[in-house]
Amino acid sequence: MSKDSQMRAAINQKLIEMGERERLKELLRAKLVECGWKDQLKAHCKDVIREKGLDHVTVEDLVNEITPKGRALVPDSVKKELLQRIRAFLAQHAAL
Amino acid sequence: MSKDSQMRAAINQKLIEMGERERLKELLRAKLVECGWKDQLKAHCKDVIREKGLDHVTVEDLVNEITPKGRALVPDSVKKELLQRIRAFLAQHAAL
Amino acid sequence: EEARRKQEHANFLAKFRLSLFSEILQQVLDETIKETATTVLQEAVDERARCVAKCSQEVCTSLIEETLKADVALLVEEILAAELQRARKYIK
Repeated sequence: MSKDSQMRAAINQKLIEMGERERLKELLRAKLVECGWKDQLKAHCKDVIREKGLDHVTVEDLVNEITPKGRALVPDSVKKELLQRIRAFLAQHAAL
Repeated sequence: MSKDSQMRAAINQKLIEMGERERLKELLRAKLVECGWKDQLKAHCKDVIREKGLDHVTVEDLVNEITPKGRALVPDSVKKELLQRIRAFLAQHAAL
Repeated sequence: EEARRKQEHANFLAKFRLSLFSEILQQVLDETIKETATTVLQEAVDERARCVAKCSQEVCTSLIEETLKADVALLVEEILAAELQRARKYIK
């Protein structure tokens, strides 16, 4: 195992053990609700259902249809905050 | 047009198109005779005529007088059966 | 040597940070998008079922009302005519 992959495995384990991975996900989920992303996504889902007709759309269709927009709609500020949190954790727990 | 009125119009149109509305009315009439509704209402009508006097009643008066009773006398089982028939019809025919 | 090691570690952390960021972002987006699509679709199905049930009931009520209106009028006319005839016969 290379030194990098050893280190990666060690940090990943720490992220899980300390519950930080779940906390990061929770933070992102909360931010997505807070900034209105989830409401926009819901509205887009409703538009697609209206457009295609309820009988002609499956969950899978809907997921495929809304995913590109969903990704594009994530505000930069939310991404930035997540990245910041990751950086802070690594600075604290992945020192040389 | 609201969603509900659109839906009501669509159901009625389908029932009329397929001749089911007339069949349902016929079924209702048959059920009303069968359960004695017609006889009860006839008796009530005669009572009202006797009470008011033949010279003092018009068709309109009588209709106004006995309609509430006619409505109240329709058995719940008949209403239920009719609704069941409409639901079954919609399940079979309508892509609403 | 120390400086080289520090640089390597910094490079590793930068790469790791980005990959963790993309991983978490993608995972949360995928989960949330699927959950939202499922919920919205189910709500739409339930809403339609509710609407069909409500409107069927209303159509049923209006059908009964329409039939009663016609039948009651007919019944009244028949009875009134019969009673009038009976009265006339009696007078005669």
